Formats: sequence, structure tokens, C-alpha cells
Amino acid sequence: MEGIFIKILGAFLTAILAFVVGMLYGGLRRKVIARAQNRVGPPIHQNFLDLMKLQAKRTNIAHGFMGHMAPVWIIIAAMTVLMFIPILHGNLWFENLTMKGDLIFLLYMMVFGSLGMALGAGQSGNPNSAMGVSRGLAQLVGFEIPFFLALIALMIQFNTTSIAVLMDHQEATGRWIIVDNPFAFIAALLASLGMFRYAPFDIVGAPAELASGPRSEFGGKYLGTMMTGGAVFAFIKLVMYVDLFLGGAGNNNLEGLAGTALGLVELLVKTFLLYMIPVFIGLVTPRFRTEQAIQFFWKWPTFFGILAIVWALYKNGTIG
Amino acid sequence: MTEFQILFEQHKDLITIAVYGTSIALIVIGLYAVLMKKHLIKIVIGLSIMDAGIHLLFVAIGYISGGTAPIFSRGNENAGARMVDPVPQALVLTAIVIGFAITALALSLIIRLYKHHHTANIDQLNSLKW
Amino acid sequence: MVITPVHYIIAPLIAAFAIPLLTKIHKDAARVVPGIVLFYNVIVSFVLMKHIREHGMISEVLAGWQAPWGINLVVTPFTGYLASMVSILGFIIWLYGFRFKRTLKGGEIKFYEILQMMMIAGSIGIIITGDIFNLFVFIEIVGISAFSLTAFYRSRDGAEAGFKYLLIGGFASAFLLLGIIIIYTQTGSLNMAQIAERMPDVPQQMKIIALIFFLVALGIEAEMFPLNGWAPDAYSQAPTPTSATFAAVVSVAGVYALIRVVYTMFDVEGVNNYLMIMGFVSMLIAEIAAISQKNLKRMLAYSSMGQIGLVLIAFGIGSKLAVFGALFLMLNHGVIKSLLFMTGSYFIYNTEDKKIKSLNGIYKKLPFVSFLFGLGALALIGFPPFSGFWSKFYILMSAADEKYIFLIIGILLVTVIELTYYLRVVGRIFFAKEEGEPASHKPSVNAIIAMSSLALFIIVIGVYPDLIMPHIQSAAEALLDKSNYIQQILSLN
Amino acid sequence: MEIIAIILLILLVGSFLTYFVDSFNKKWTGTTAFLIVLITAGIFFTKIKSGYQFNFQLAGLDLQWGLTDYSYYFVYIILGLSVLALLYSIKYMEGKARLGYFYGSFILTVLGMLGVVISQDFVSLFFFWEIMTWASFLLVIYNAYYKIKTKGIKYMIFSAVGAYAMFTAIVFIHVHYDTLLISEAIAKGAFNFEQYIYIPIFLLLGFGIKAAVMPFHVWAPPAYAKSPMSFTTIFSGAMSKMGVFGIGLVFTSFYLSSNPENFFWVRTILGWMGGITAVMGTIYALIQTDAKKLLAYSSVAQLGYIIVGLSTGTQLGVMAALYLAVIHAVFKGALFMVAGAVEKQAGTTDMTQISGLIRKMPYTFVVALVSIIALAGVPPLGGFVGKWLLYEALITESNNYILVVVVFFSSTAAFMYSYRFLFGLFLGQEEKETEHVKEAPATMIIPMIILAIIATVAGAYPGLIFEPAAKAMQAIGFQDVTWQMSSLTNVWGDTTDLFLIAMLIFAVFIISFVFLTLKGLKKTRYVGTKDISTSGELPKEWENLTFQLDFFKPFERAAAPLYKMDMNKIWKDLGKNLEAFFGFFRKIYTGNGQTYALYIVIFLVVLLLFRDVLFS
Repeated sequence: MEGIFIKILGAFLTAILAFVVGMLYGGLRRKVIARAQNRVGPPIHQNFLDLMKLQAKRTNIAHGFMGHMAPVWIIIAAMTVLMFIPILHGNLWFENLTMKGDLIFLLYMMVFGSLGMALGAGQSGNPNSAMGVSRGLAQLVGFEIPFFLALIALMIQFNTTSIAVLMDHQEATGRWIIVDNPFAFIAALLASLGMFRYAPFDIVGAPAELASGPRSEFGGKYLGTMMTGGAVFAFIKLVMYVDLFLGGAGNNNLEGLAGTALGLVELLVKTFLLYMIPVFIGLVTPRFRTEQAIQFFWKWPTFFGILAIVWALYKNGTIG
Repeated sequence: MTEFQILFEQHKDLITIAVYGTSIALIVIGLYAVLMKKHLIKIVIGLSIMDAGIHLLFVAIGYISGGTAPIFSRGNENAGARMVDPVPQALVLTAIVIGFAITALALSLIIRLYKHHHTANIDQLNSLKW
Repeated sequence: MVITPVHYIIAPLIAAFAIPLLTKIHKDAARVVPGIVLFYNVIVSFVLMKHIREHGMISEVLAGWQAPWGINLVVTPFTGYLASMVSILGFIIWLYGFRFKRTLKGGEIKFYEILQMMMIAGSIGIIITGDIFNLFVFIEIVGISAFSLTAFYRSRDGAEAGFKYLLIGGFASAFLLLGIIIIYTQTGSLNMAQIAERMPDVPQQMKIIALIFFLVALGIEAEMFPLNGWAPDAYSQAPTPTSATFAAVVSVAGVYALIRVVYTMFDVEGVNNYLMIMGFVSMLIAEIAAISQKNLKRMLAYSSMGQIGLVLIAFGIGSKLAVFGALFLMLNHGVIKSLLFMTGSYFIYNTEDKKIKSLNGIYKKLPFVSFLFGLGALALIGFPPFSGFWSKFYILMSAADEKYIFLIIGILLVTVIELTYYLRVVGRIFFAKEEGEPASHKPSVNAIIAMSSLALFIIVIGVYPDLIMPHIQSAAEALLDKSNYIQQILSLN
Repeated sequence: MEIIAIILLILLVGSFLTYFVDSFNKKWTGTTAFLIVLITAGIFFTKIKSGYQFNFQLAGLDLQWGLTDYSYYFVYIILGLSVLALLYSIKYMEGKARLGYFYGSFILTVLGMLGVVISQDFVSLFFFWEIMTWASFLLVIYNAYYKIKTKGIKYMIFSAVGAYAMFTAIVFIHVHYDTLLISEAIAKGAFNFEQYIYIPIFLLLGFGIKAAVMPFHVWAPPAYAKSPMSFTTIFSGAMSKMGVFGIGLVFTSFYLSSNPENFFWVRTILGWMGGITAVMGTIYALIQTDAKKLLAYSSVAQLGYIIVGLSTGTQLGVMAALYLAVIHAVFKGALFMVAGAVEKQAGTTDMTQISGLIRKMPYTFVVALVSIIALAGVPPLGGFVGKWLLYEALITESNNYILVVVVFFSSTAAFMYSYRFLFGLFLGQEEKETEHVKEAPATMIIPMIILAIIATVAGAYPGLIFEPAAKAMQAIGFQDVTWQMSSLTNVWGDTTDLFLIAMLIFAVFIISFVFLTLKGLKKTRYVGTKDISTSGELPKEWENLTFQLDFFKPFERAAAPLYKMDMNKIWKDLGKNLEAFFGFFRKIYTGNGQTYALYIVIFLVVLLLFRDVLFS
């Protein structure tokens, strides 16, 4: 009974953590971009304010049932993936369902939300939305390839498909996977640029061109929910990368709350550093067209992905 | 023996060669006519000539020099040994009849063809092809 | 009255002379009498088949002369099987053509019926004769009837086709006669059994030259490439029942003659390979030519040549299974191709020209006929559950037994070609958008009965081949048991 | 009389019966066909259990019919899908011409398929295989008014080549191993690549063509797209699985009877053929503008996955293939039914002409949505399970890492056409042309919904399919196939708990649905699809707001090299050249009697000259 209680509470904690951190990171990004462009920029908590404003708004018109469902799909995807990602290694509160799903499941679950939203966007009948979806899906095919290659490299190098087991492994050896298989990290990192959809891969929602792409027809609570979902997803992606390549967080010997706190701090530091990579790259790059983006992902990231697999096989003793 | 028979005996080889040669020549002439002549009637004539050559060949093969007609009669029961082989002659008779029928049919077809196409040139009778 | 093989020939001959007289009494006599005669032939077949199953083969001597000297008619399980098949198919074709062209004048219909009957009778004669010269005579009887029937229609290009047929037929008879001459000089006999008996003593070169003459002459009758130039023209220009007869009866007789000569009379090595190769080439060329035909009957004619090629391949393989398959295929081909010609005739009848492209959507006009045509096409290609499947199956099986892998692949690829053009036609019939007015010529009752009985045979044998297989089996055995044939004929009576 | 013979006889007689019912009363044709197959299915599932066997003699051959667990598995697909498709067909085909013909051939096709799986000897197998082929051919050309020459015949030519390849293999099995029984042939190792290598290759060619494997896939898209949709359901759902049935039989027996390491190349080639099939199918699916064609190409791609699964030869891989076979039948059946419903109601499935049907055909849309999610392989529906099994098999057991990426690429690109299908038909602008469209009749909706439910349940309880699949695998020689009701485990011990996932998703769905959607539904009013914001400007009346053409143009540009290799064109050129070649040969028959006479003489002379070579 107690276990279930902890689980449910832990799930809520996880959700709140993801929400807060994700929103804050979003604010940070705006700040960083502003500073880089020599502006003052909004405060870091601006995203919370935006969200509150959106939630307070009343939606009057709708474009049909799928439009209503779009935020639901996003919440489902965000919550589900969140539950299956280990936030802190070995921490009971943040364990959730981490042992119950593996990487391939996560890979597929992560597209669930975008697909759902795409359906809502489609029903609105706005050609900009459809165009955004078309570009988004095409880009998805681009970056998923190197990402998947990197994942396979990890899987075969460590003989597991579970993210939790990978974390265990990193703790046991004390070596991060970024050291064990740097190529996989490079491939995945490059793929993550597309995943975040920041510049140069922001043609999906290209503001000046497509209104805001798939989100064009959403407003009020729905847009707020989508923003939340987006923030949570950003956090999820970061945590996943940290878990996979940077040794995860919470691998300390401290007991109880102190250990958790330290772990969280570690997590925040790692995710923040990781997050700044796409943000800074986005700062200094223009926008790719869709086909350029796809071709980019199929060139160097894929090359590194294959290299990662070769490396993994070499390390594994299968070849060489 | 009649004078003719004596003459025949003297030039037996020559005559054999002549008969066989004639028959083969007839066949070749017939073949030539059938394959090279363009006029339908000439082709039919060639066919007949070829037939005739074959018939001649057949009869010639059955002939025994100095043989008698292949008829058994009273008092002549042992004639079998000197008889000309009757079978080729019988067969050739049949074959001639058949050849006659075919020639007649062919000629009637030619009349039909000529009425229809106003030509008797075989090269122009190829509306049915491929 | 005791039924003997000679009834096969006597009855049609008498009828042929009687019909002109009988038409004076009743004008429909010309239509009915051939039917009675052909039906009588069917009865003869059944009686004789029953007899040979119980007592072994029959060798009937004509005019009292004993076997090697006289003319004899031989009914073994093999010849009996073919004769029965030919007479049954002949009867069905008569039934189909019973009300054929009611518009024809009495005189014309009389000649048509007489010639048709003589052609069938002559074919039976080819099959049952035991004498090589009579073979020649019967071939000529069939030939003359066939030439005349090909040119039967004044309005078409029949005369042209008939003349070509006649020209080629003239060559056939000439070469056959040459072959007979050589054989006669070497063996001194015209009886097939005796020739076969004496064949080992004949000098090799003579034997081979004689064989070549026979192969060429009979190859013409059996529609073997490159001797079959006459066939598509004749098939396509003759009246449809005659085309069906060509496919079902005359070609069977031709193949029989070839096979009898090759299998029984001669004992030459290499002739099997020759048959196989030439059969395959015939099949290939015929099907290739068929694929782009624009004329339905011409397409069916090429298809017939292809099927005969397959029969020759099977005889070339020469194992018992192969011969079995070949005999089965001859039956199937006779039945199916007759059906196709019969149904095709109604299409042509309704489209005014014989072009395939005017068959579009004719299903709407003639549903039942189209259905039967589709069935026939599928059966001919060799799809189960139709009878055509089994014959092809056994032939390929026998080829596999001899490990002719490329032959099998070749046959199957050619079948793909065959299937392509047949199914194009079927597709047109059923699915293309129809053009033109509704049908003016529905099939008559007798034609429906004839076609349905063929279709029924196709399906029943396809589902349950055991009905017919024992007969074919014993026929195949009889053909291959050469020594028994010789011995029986020379000792019988 | 044996029960199996009775069943086949019912179908055979039923086929003719339907044909004749049509000539009496067109209204009852569909119902008759449905009842006949329903009764057959009823008798079959109640009377015949796995392990049933029936030996008899026909045409001098020892024949054997029977059912193993393996074939029974496919019977589920065949009969289950057939019953649903025929129920669907009643209304779908209403008012069309030649119903008797359609249903007669339909039942014959079912007979053929059933025959194929119950055959335990090669002769029956080929026999029924051919029946299936030509009966389905008749259905393929049913709609193809002007294209018989190219579309329908292409199917038949490929099928025939496949069938004859199979036949060649069969006769050689008979020659080399002296048996016609499949079980005996397996026992004697007839399917091994070691000895007579052409036997398994020809068999695989035969089955592979039916399963539309790579260079031979060109027949499939037009055939699937052109047939009536109620038949395509069976065609793509069940009949293509006959190829899978055969390949599974051949391959597993090959793998299990020999050391797979020695035959690395066999599995590699087959796997890559499957992988390339999947990629080609997918990338061509996503550029289609006709929904039926899109689904048709998608079927090709999905069969590619199945082939990949079979090619691994491992337990998980074969399980993946078998699972995918069923789930593909389910969701693709449903999707073709959806396409049929749209075709029936809106008159076309061309996505450039219709869109925005969601409000007109809500049930159809829900089915489409569920099936598309299953097709895309997104959890928690049944499709995901198949994908999971396939990837895990390739990664953990088969070590085919590049192939797995190829498959993954295909399945990711499948998101694109999945979305395209939904968007093209149901979402997007509501055009004037589709104003009259109504929801499909109930008898069409019900089978679709049943299939959608199966796809959903299979997501949470894949064990329901694993159980017969495991039995089937044991029947073809795998030992101790393990499976769980609702979770997936690979050999490394990593699990995915599907039930938990499904429950979690369901719970979150309920909560967010109640708090977001219901509220939203209540408080908002629906405005048409014209009432949209385009960067602050209201669209004009005449402005084109429909985006349906060249939907994935950027992707097409990016993947241009992949589109270069068009098998279709290659085959077409081959056909054309062959026909020209044939036309040349035809000229031998010049029509001149004298030429023919010349041929005869030349032939005679040649024979006489070469007489010593020819005869001795």
C-alpha cells in the first residue's frame, strides 16, 4: 500500500518537477537569446506568466473534435514518457515505471504527442498547420535515423534496451557512456538539434512564414496545455540524454532527502549545460529548409551513428 | 523373246538408270516449279509433276527385269518368282487417283481465288499472315 | 450384328454416298444422318473398348487376307482410346453444328456435312489402321475433306487458306509416299507390325532417311514447326465446327500417325530428342506468335499449335508417365479447344468481324457463352481445378523424372505467355466496356448442350481425374509395349 | 465424407449458388455469400481441431489434408477476415454490376486460401494455390475497365511466374526426395540450401511473389488499389499472408535443421529484400494522392517487415512476423474498409478531391484513427507490439544492425503517410463537393469496428495473439516458445509492460479528456474550416485553403535518389521489349504459301544433312 502511495506521490513530484524545470528552461532560453541579441529580454519566469494568461482566456470557437483532442494527446505522451524515464538513479520517489518500458517504447511514445497534435492541427483546415505538420514529419524522419543509430549503438554495446539498466551500468563502472561511446553521443546530440526544433531546424513552426505552424489555430487553454507539454518534453529529452550519456543523476552515497537534493542539483546542472548546446547553436545559425535539414541529418549525424555502431561492435568484441 | 526384250536385256543398266534418273528429275523439276514459279497453275503443275516422279520411282522399284505381269493363272502357279511386285503398282494406282483428286480440287480453288483476287500470283495471296 | 472396327469406316462411307439420295426424300437428312453415323461410331467405340478390356486387342483383317499381307485394322487400348475420343468429340462437334448456318442452301449444307463426316471418319481410319499405306490413304481422305472445308466459305479468304493447306498437304503426301517407298524396298512389307519386326535388319542410313521423310510428312499433319504455316490460316478460315474438328480430331490423328511411326516402326536413337526439341520450338514459336494476334480464331489456332508442341515434347520424353501425360493432354486439348472454338464462334457471330478487340464487354450479351469461354481459357492454361491442370502436371512431372530442368522452366515460361494472351481476351470479354447493340444470335439449344457437356467434362475430370485415368494408363502402356503389338498382330487370326 | 471435404464442397457449391442467386435476385447475393462463408467458418472452427488429418488418393497420388497449429493460425486470419469482409461487402457492393461474378470468385478465393493452408502435400498446395490465384485475378480485373492489358495482367503474370517457380520446386522435390508430403520433405531436408539449392530458391520465389517481395512487388499496388475494397481487405490482409505462410514454412525448417551461421548470406539476402521492400513501399506510399494506392503501397511495406521478421529465423523474429501477419491483416483490413466506405459514400478516394470528412463520417474516422495508430506502430495499440518484437529480434538476436535501421527508417517514414491518409480523407478543409456525404451504413461500420477493437485489445493483451502464434511456431519446429499475456521481454531480460502502459495512457486520457476536452466541447461552438487565421488576415472566399497536392514535396526532394530506382519502369520496359521481340518472330508466318513450302524443303534438307548428328 505504501509503495503505491509513494508511486503516486512520486509521479506527481516528477510531473511538477518536469513542468517547473521545463518552463524555467524555456524562460532561460528566451533570456539567453535576448542577451545575445543585446536586448534585456523577458524575465525567466515569463513563461509562467504567459501560461497563466492563456489559462485565463476563454476559447470561443473550435475547429472540431480532433482540435479538442490535440492537447489531450500531448498530455498523454508527456505523462507517459515522463513515467518511464528515470529522473534520479535509484531514487524510490522518482522511480515511477522506469523498469517497465524500454528505449524502443520510449522512442515511439515520444512521437505520439506530435502526431496527436498534428491531427488536431489538420482538422482546423488551416493550410499553414498542415504545411507545418508536413515539414515536421519530414524532419522527424531526418533526425530519428541518427538518434536511432546512437541508441542501437548503446544497446549492442551494453546488451540492454532498457534505459534504467544503462544507468545502472554507468554507475557500476563509474564511466559515462559519453566516454564509452563518444560517437553515439555526437550522433544523438546532432539529432537532438532537430528534436528541439530550434534554429536551424525551426522551419516546422517558422513564425514569420507559417504563423506558428501546427499550433496556428490553437489558443487559450489549449495553447497553454501545449506549451506545458512542450516544456515537459524539453525536460524529458534533456533528462534522457543525461541518463543515456552523462551518467544520469543521483549517483551519490547520501541517504534520504540530502541525497535526493544533491541528485536534483546534479541533474539540473547537467541538463542545463546540455540544453545550452541547442540554444547556442540556434542563436548563431539561420534556418534550414526542410530538405536541407533532412539531408543534413542523413549525412554527418548518420555517419557518426554508424561509426558509433562500429565502435560499439569493436568494444563489444564482435569485430576487430 | 521379242526383239524389244532383247534390246531391253542388252541395255538393262542404262534403262534402269534412265528410269530412276527420270523419276528423280521429275521430282526435282516439280519441286522447282512449286518453289519458284509464281503462277498458281504452274505450282499445281509442279505438284503433279512431283507426284508423277514419285509414282514412277515407286513402280520402277517394284519392277523386276524381265518379270511377268503379277497374275496367277492356272498352270502357271510358280510364276511368283518371276512376277513383278504387284504391291507398288496397286499403290501407285491409288496414289494417282488421290493425286487426281487433289489436282482437281486445287484447280477449282484456283478458279475461286482468281475470281476473288483477280490474280493468280501466289505472292499477292497473303492477306492471311502473321 | 457383331460390331467390329471396320464399322468405323464403313458406316460413314455408306452414309456419304447415301446422303445425296436421302436429301431427295427429306431435306433435313443431310443434317441428321451424319449425326446418326457419328453416334453409331460412339457406340462402336464403347463396344470395342469394352471388348478389348475383356479380351485384349482386336486386329481385324479386311478381305480375308492375313495380317502381313492384307489390310488390317487394329484396336489396342491405345488406338481404341484415341478412336473413342475422336468419335465422341466428332459427335459433339456435329451436335454443336447441327443447326449451323441454317441460312445455307441445302446443297451447301449437304457437302459440309459429308465432308465433315468424312474428315472424322478418315481420322479414325488413320488411328485404327495397321497398315502404312492405308495410313497414307486415310491421311489423303482427311486432307481432301479438310482442304475443301477450309475453302468452304466463298465470302472469306477461305480459298487462299485452302490453297496453302493444299500445297503443303501435297508436299506431305509426296514425302510420305517417298518414305513408304523406302520402307517398302527395305522391308518388303507395308504392315506396321511387320515393318517393325524387320526394322533391325534395315541398313542404318536407309532407316534414317526413311524416318526423316516420315518425320517431315507427318510433322506437317501434326503441325510441327516449321511445317505448320498452313495451320493458322486453315483454322481461322474454316467454318468453326471444322476448326474445332481440326483441333480436336485431325491434329490428334496427325500426332498419332507421327507417334505410331516413331514409336512402333522405327528403332532409331535420337528421335526422342528430336521430338522434344522440335516440340518445344513449335510450342515457343506458336505461343509467341499467338500473343499479338488480332483475330480470335487465329489466336486459338496458334494456341493449338502450341499445345500440340507440348504433346510432342511429352512424347519426346518418352517415359511411361510422359506418354500418359501426352495422351491426357491430347484428350484435354481436344475437349478444351473445341469448347473454345465453339464459344469463340458465337462471339464472332455476334461481332461481325473476327477481331479480338471487338469482344469488349461481350459478357453482357452472351453471359453463358462467355462463362464457358473463360472456363475453357483457364482450363487450357492449366489452372486447377480443371482437367488441363492434370495433363500439364503429369507432363512436367515426367520431365522432372528425367531431370530436364531447363525444359520444365521453358515450358512454364511459355505457359506464362499463353496465359497472358488468354487472360487478356478473358479480361476483354468480361470487363472491358461493351460496345455495340445487344446480341442478335443467342446460342441454340443443341449448341448449349454440346458446349455444356464439354465444360462439364472439364470440371469433373479436373476435380476427379480418376474417372478417366485408367483408360489413359492402359493406352500409354499399349503404346509403349511394342513387342507385344508386333507379336499380337502377326499371330492373331 | 470427410468434414474437410464437406467444407470445401460447401464453398465450391456456394460459389456457384451465389452466382445463380444473383441472376434471381441481386439483393440477396451478398447476404448469401456472407452466410455461406459464415457457416463454413462456423463448421470449421467447431468441428476441426488442430492435428486433424485426412489422407486419400487422387489421380494416383497420395494426398494429405490436415491442420497443424501453424496452418490453423492462418485459418484464423483467412476465415475471420473473410467473414468480416463479406459482411462489409453486402452494402459496399450494393448496386454494382456482376455481383454474382464478384461473390462467386470471392468465395472461390476463400476456398483457395483455405485449401492452401490445409494442404499437407505439395500437389494440393499447388492446386489450391492456383485456384486462389486465378479466382483473385478475376476479382482484380473486376474494376479495371480500360487497364486490363496492363494492370490486371501484370498481377496474373507475376503470380503465374511465382506459381510455376513453386511448381518447378515441387516436381524436383518429388524427383530428389521422392515425396510429395510437406512434412516428409521437411524431414528429408528438402528446403535446405545445402543440396539442391534451386528447390528452396524456387519455392521462395513462388511465395515471395505472392508476398510482394522487392523486385516482384510491382504487381501489388495496382492490384490492391484497383480491386473492390471489400476484396482488397482479403487480398492484402489474408492472401498476401499465404506467401508469408510458405516462406515461414520453408525458412524456419531450413534454419532449424541447419547451422544458421553457415548460411549467413541466405538470411541476409532475404532480410535485405524485405527491408528494401519496406522502404520502397513506404516512400512510394507517401507520395500517393489516392488513398487506396497509399494503402496498397503501405501493404507492400508492411509485408516487407514480415519478411524481415521471418528472415531472422530466431524465435522473437518469427514471433514478430506471425504477430505482424495477424495485426497487419487486422488494421490494414480495417483501413481498406475505411477507404471503401469513403469511396462508396464520397465517390472517390482521391485525396486531392475530397477532404474534411471527419464530421460526416465520424465512426469511419475513429476506425481509421485507431487503425492508423496501429499501423504507425505507436503504443498503446497492437501495431507497436509487432514493431517492438521486430526491432528487438533484429538487435538482440539477429545482430543485423544496419537492417534494423532500414526498417526503422521505413517505419518512421510511415508516420508521414499515416498522417497523410487521415489528413487527406478526414481532416483539412471541408469542401463543397463533399457536403452530401453521409456516414456509411451499419453493416459496413460493424466489421470495421470489430477490427479496430481487435487492434486495440492486442495492444494491451498481445498474449491473445501470442498464444496461437507460439503454438504455430512449435508446430514448425521451435521449442519452448515463451510469451506473456501483456508484456514483452527480449533475450537480454528487458521488459515492456504493455498492460501498464495501456492503463497509464487510458487513465491520463480519461483525466485530460474530462478536464480539457469535455469542457472545451461544452463552451465552444464549431466554426467551419474556412474560419481560420492566416497571420491575422481573414481568408478570402476564393482563396485556396486546401493543401493536398505534393504534401511531402520537401521529403521527396531530400530523398530524390531513392525515387530514382523505379522497378515498375524496368518491368514495363522488359515487357515491351519482349513483345517487340515476339512480334519479330511472328513474321516467320509470312502468309505466302510458297514460303511455307520452302520452309518444308529447307527443313527436310537440313534434317537430311544433319541426320548423323541427330539420329543414330
